[in-house]
Amino acid sequence: MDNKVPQLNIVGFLCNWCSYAGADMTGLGRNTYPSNIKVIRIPCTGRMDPMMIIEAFHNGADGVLVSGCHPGDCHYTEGNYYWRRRYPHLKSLLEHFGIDKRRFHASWVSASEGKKFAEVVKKVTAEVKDWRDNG
Amino acid sequence: MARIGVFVCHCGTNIAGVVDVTRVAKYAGSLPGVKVAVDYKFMCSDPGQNTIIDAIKKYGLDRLVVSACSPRMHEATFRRTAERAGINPYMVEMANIREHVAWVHSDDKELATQKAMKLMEMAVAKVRRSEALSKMFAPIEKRALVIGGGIAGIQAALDIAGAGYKVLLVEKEPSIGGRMAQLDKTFPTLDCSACILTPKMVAAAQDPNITLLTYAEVTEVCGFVGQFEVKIKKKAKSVNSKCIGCGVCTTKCPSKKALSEFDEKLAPRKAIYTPFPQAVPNVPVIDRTACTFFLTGKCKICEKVCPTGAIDYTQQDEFIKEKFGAVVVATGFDIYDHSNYGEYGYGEIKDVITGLQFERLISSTGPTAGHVTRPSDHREVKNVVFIQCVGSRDEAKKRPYCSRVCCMYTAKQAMLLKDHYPETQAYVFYIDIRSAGKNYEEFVQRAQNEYGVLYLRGRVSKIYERANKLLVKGADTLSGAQVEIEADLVVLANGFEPKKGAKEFAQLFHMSSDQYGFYNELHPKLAPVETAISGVFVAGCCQSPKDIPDTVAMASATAAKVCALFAKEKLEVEPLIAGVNQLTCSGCETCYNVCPYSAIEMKDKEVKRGEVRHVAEVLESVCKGCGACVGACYSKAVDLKGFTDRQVLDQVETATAPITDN
Amino acid sequence: MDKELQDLIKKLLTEKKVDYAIGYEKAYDEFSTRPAFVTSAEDTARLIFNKYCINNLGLYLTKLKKNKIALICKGCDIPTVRELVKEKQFSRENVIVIGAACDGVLDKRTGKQPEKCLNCGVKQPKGADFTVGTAKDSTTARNFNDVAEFEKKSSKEKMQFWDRQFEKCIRCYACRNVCPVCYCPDCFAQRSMPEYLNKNVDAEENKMFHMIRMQHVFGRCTDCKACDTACPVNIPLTLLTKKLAKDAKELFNYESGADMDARPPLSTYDEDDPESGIM
Amino acid sequence: MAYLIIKDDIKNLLDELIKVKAVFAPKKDAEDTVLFGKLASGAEWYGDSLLTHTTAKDKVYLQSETFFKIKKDKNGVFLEDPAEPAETVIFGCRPCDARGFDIIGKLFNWSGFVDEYYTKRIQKTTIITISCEKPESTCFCTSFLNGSPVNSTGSDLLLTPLKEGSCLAEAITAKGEAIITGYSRYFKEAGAAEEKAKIEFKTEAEKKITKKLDLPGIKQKLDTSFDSSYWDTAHLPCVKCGACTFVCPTCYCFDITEKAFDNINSERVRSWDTCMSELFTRMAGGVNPRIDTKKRFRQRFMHKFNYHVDNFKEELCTGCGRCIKACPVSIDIRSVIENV
Repeated sequence: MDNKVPQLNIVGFLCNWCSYAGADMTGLGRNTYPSNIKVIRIPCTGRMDPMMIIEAFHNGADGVLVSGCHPGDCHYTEGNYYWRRRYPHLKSLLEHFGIDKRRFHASWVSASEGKKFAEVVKKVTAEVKDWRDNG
Repeated sequence: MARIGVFVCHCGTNIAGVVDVTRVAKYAGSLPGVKVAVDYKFMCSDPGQNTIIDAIKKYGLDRLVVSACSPRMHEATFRRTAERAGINPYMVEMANIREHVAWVHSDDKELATQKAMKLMEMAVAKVRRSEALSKMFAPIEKRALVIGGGIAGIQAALDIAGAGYKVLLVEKEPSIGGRMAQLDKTFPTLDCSACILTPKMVAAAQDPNITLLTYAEVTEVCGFVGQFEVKIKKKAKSVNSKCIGCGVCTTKCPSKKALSEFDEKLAPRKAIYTPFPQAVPNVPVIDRTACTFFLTGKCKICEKVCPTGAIDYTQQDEFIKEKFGAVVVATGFDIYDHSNYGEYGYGEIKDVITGLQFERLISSTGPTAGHVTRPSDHREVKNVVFIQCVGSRDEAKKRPYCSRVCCMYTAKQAMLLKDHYPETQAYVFYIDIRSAGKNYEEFVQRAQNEYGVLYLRGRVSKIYERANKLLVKGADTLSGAQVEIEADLVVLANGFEPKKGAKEFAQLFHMSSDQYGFYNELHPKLAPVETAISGVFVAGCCQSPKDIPDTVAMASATAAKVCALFAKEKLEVEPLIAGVNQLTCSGCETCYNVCPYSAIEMKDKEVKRGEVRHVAEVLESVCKGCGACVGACYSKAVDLKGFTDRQVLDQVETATAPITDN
Repeated sequence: MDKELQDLIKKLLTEKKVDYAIGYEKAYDEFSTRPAFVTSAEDTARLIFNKYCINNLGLYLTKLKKNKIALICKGCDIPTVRELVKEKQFSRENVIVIGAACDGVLDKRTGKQPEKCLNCGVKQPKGADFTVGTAKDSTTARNFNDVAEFEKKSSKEKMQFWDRQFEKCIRCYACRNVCPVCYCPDCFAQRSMPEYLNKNVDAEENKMFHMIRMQHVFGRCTDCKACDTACPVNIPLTLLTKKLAKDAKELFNYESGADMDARPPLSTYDEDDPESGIM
Repeated sequence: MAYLIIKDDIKNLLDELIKVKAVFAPKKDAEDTVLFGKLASGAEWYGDSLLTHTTAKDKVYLQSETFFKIKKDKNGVFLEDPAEPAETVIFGCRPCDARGFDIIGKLFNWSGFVDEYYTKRIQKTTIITISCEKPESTCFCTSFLNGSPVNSTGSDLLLTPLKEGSCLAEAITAKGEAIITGYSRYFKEAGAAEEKAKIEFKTEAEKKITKKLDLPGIKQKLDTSFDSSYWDTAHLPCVKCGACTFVCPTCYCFDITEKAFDNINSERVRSWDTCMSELFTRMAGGVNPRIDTKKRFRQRFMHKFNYHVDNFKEELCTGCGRCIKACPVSIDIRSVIENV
């Protein structure tokens, strides 16, 4: 997709050990992706308090992405397993409140998956754009 | 009121080539609390850091934002800079405008600049809420665990032990030695592998600081740098410590069903066996899946012949749990299994063998005592075809990487063949010759020029079995001709792949591995032996394919890292840990339930005068700062230093607000 | 039935088995009741139980933590007790659960039976220490049809629906304060460092309060409807609490307050949990 | 001078008022909640309920009122006043609600201090009240001095429904007068018969209110019962939510906070607060004189029927009974103070 999607605000929460490093790897590999995502570094997806995501939407974020280590690879052993439970629950609850499914995403990106990170961001941006453009 | 300094790095043209850094700095200067904002060519350089230090003094700054590369790269650098200028090191935030902006948004400089401004602004928002944190220290168990008894593990163990620290060397097989013990000669010197390895094996066994644990596996790991707690399974050898290694049991054992792992299944081995004559320790083990007694309940010949009564059929697997301060992972590699190469006969043609099998065939300690004969009919060979890049540089087989040693070992094997049998002819099918290394290219040239090895640039399309011969069809792309060679033996240069179970093993330590299963180093250039897990180091081919000198160098490097760690009195640990506000804690035990480190304790405590409540408390020395408790606490009583709710919320708020750039 | 109840409580108080008995008494007219706190045997005469006893008295357990309590519970209130014991808010030994057989209650605002009473499997209370009276359970099982129906709406329609509801909300926090599992000593909604929620009352801020509250009680809310009936402006909070119950069941096969041994869904995990569309 | 307006004309009058003013009147929604909402047409007015779920208080004394907007940048701090309030009509509130405006109006203009936000709004607001035909079991307005289903205190125009399908319209203030003169085609002069009918209406309606409190007696009791053990048990059922105070026509307590939108823009906002909340009296540093739930519970009754009487010679209550209905645990303000 086109990397230029103006006026679309996506907040990305990336775990320090895998996904943040993976996003660094995207840079090292010079893979491009849309610039709408603003990354907030967190230690682990286990730190991800659903409140922060609700706050992000409340503050006007169009989309939110949370990305962590693949299951089994968590630097802290279990954090991403807890996140893997919070995510479907939160997604379902947000949708119930009218926050469209296309606006909230999660992914596993390891420290070596620079290309995957770019793909994930492209997909998330496209989904959020689809929501905004087509309702 | 915060006094923030913002420092925007050009990183040469890395950032400045895409991002309008002066605009970022100008915007930074307009933000509340920012007292100074400057841009500079290389912030991490000495003059760059001095710019920061000067600004701290001149403007009385108490917190910094450095807009530059990834915090994973230079956060530590700028924290030290802050410390040198008298600021608490945790009052530093980085805005990653290189990896996360310049390098990925080079297609639109305006959007990239806007994003850089935003990320900088978010870092300013975060640092505004930063709190001074003091360093914490943890004890170090000055004992190293080396996993894998190949040349990498042996070298690492010897070096660490040499510095005076205790080492436990764990090996899965009954003997240490690893892959190198299987090799005949080594390139480019053609010296005997065993001759240079065996003394090291013996040295390891005799070093008072090294404890060998063979036939053992690591099954569980918890803890962290300085304090790893490792559970190790000592597999039942069925032979106890009375064994003197006389070898009578092995000689008398009637079972011949099992195939020798050491000889790459080219020969049978006994059910009670030592993998090879020079094994260290020289103590046999009983393979219970092959032993007649264990299979039928009858036999016990070994017990009868043992002069010291060392045979113990009742031995059980035993688990031990020990503490270590650091771990060297040197678990080695497997060679690529060519059974899914249709053109090479799916691994079903007996006389198409692997490079490692060839090593055993030509080794004087091998099953044929060094006579290169065909596995199928034991005939001597005349024409031998070597095929390179089997399971290497092959996108279709999902092995696109180069295994780095196959070009060299093929040349070596072709030369050895010629040395042993001057009348033979060796052909080598290759893609490219990769012979970077001291005396490597000369070595390959010798193979071609002095030994008359015929190098054909191209791939083999098919191997047929015909009239006791192997018909090798391939292309010589240099001459453009199709070639057909009638060979007696085909030797494949199988590439390296991660040890079977490598990924599962990585999960024990929560190390990350790449898509193939090779373990990831912390940084490909600047931290090649460290892993993302502090205190865990990698050496040898478990990290990527490499030759013996590189492996040994890497092993010694891990030893240096371990020694540097152990040389410290105490370990400095990040104070980025959780803390409970007991006034707001509801005592529901959710945090206690989710903590992966059992770092939360529940207590009945007087939180207010006269009010005793059941509340949580963080054990500071145990907490690793993952924040699982913070994510789960609905009373909002737990917070994580360095990633507080206030900081994250302000980052979120800033991320979603428009840029007010004018 | 009132007599039986009064006698039982009289006995418990006289024998000093409990410090407090929490039940119901008549409120301002014959259609209303309110919680009654009885400490002496002589005082038990005011205790009643009828179809207007809509409050979930489990709420008071966290407020009288140090006492021994006899608590009058409808069948649908008992999961609350279990949940609070599970969350270490009250020790089970300190509460005597008196189950009151119930034929369904009436919402004082509408005069009708709430939906939960129509498909009630615990009219005859289950898991009480003592039970008073008898009642026949509904023949129809509890279902999530109304939530499923709402889920069919588009996200835009859902948002419009809730925007209209939270436009009404006056943030009196009655929903939170009657919620038995909203026992936090200092609710996020009233914090100032950081300020999770602004004190400013507007539809957006109100909505966020409810979203976060719903998230916080997920896997803990027993869908007792206390918040729904407490709302002074009739916001259908049941649509939310029932959604939580539905998700807990469908995503994690969990029912709050049902099984003392099951770990709350967000405080545990399974290595084989589904990926739920995580990229 | 009294007038008559035909009930059917009320909708027409509303339609005309909407054209020039913001008109708020009871509206019923899908959940059967009746609240004062801004009318788009006279037909939206729902006149069949006695009391709306919340009062019209929030149309004058906003639940969240922006005092000013703040912009802070390198050049300094800049304040911006909020928009001027619009001309407003509150239509269809009850005498008890209207009397609430009178009570809190005195507070917001107490001993020389003028709260400009409240004052500006009330000056631009015309309150049209409808007398209560069918008081409910929770009503107790007649306990108060002047309290009655036809009381006009706080109203600008009082409508009293009479039997013949018309309402008696009495202008109480010049603002009320202006409605009658401005829309005179809907009003015709009333005669003595109608005046008499209103008295009958009053007698009938007041008869329905059975609960009458001895307020002077209660005040006396409260004076000496601050430390009474009564409060130890009386507060137990109370869950300390703010429903009672937020639906009350006279509760006026507030909190002033700043709402930050980003690093540059913020607003100073006054929002209703409630004495039931622990936060209400929490001070910087965490000290809280009313940390006990008992003290908070006591405060509400003491304030309404004791302290306020000391200061203003009237109770901070109009007897609308909304707090009784809104209370999730059905606490009855009347019995609480009677039983002290």
